Amino acid sequence: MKSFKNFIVQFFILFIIWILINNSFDTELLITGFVFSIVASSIFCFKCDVFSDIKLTPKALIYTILYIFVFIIELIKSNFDVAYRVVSPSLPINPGIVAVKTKLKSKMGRMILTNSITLTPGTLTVDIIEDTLYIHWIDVKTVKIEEATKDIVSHFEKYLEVIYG
Amino acid sequence: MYKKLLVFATIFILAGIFLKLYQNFDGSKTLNKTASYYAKNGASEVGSTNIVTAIVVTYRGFDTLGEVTILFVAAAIIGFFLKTNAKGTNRIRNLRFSSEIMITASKILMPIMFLIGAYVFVNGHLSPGGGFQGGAIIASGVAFFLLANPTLSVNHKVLSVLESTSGLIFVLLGIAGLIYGGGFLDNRVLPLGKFGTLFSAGIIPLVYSFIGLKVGAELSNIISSLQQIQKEE
Amino acid sequence: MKILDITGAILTLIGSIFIFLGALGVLRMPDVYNRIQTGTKASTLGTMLTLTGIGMIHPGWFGKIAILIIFIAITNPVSSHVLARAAHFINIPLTSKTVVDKLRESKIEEMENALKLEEEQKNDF
Amino acid sequence: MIFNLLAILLGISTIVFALVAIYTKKLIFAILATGGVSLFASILYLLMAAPDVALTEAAIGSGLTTLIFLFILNKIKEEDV
Repeated sequence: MKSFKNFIVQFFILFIIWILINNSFDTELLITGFVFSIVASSIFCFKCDVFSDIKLTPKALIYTILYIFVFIIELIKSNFDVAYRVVSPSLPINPGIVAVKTKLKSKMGRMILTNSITLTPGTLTVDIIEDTLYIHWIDVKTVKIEEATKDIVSHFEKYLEVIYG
Repeated sequence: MYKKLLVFATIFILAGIFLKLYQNFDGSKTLNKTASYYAKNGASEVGSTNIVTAIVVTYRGFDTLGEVTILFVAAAIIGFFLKTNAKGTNRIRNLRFSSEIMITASKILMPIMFLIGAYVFVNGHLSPGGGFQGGAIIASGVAFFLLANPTLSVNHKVLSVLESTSGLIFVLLGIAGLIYGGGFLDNRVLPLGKFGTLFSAGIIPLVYSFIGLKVGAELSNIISSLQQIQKEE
Repeated sequence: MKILDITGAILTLIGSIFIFLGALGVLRMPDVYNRIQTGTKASTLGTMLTLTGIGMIHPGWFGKIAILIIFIAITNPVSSHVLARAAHFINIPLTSKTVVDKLRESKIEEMENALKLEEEQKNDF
Repeated sequence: MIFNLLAILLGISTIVFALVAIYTKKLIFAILATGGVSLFASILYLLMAAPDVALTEAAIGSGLTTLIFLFILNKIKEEDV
């Protein structure tokens, strides 16, 4: 059952990508895309476990859209942060590597979490060991695990927890 | 000292030659005989939107067969030499495990890279691209997978079966052109179809798909044999 | 039609400015990790904005540009994470301004634990 | 005019990268510079209206060849030590 769900999700992702990249709805294209997607997803997703934790409920969908908005806002903020740090003559940095904890269990969710952390203001995931993330923070405010977790992780985690569990 | 002088003299002579060439250069305003034939008759004879593909696969199809053979021989030689060298030593290197994020990302991105490779070689007769480029994209997908999972290896048997089957089908399609069309690799075995759609230009999409599979399998074979020798040492 | 073109051009310009700031950051920052930080963020948003601008000028390429943006949003942070991890693995030093390095502390702790375990095993025999 | 300027700039950077690839002492820089030569050459091909060649150069020259060279460099280093 789980592998079937994996297969279906993978198939739809590939099929949508095929339509987007060809940019048309001709029957020939749909047929070839269907064949390619089925072949590719049966080769790669026969035993894979990437998409099995994804939740296909309306609430998860709403949270996905909300998450994308939050992410884009954070990305733009982080770029202005970078611009400020680079341009100001005194180079205001106070770097260090801190440890934070995550509650997420699914692999996909953890990947998206670390990617988001890398792209948000002043943080970069250096390593991940079990459920501890080691984060290079360009402006260290606290070295305590709980406070750093609250500062860096939680505003993404509360969305990802609903989507991936 | 003499050596340096010689180098400088050579550079100056070359510079003089190139300067002369540059002064006499005025880009050709008209196509020569062959090129103008291809440009005038390519679309109606072959039915391919991308004239480069028409030349590579149909007018000069035999050369393409030779290129694919060269690539095959290169892959075979690399595999051969690496295999004989690997036997003597059996020191085990402790490979570092790659991070969990990289593994997950490779699982997500691998199918997408393969799909894009397939897109490039299927659309060879409509847009820039074709078998060689698509095969290279597929092989870089395989390289990405091997970077993420250094302890795993690609199944060589599957690759060699894929490679030889697609090579065989490529030659068989050429012979079919000899029987049903006007010569080796003539593309009018299948109907030419409507100009500018996916199923057009006769057998060009089919031939390019098999070239793409063959090139992808060969390059992945090279990469995975290099990876394997790293692992075995 | 005209408005789309102008918006696209402005977006492309903003994207290039961000990429330029990222390059400046790579030049000015003191160590590898800070350089990776500035480089990744600026180049990700800069490339996305540039691509969106091109998509506005050529609306027919929308699909391909969407795929490129998704691809960049996944691959860019992953590659910078892997680079930073490898840099820490081969002990590239952090800058002297650094306040704390928990990862090194945890690694040292792990090593000490392993040594202790070894000694205990030796004592057992 | 702009087209010519861009082509000349790309050509100069190709030559600079090629010189770096020849004269640098570290092999890894040489390999990366070779990749850079391919990258700039592929943009130059694209400017000169040969997208097929540009695609091949970008995929094989600057992608796969660099990767294979790096694999081999890793192997050689292991044997030296």
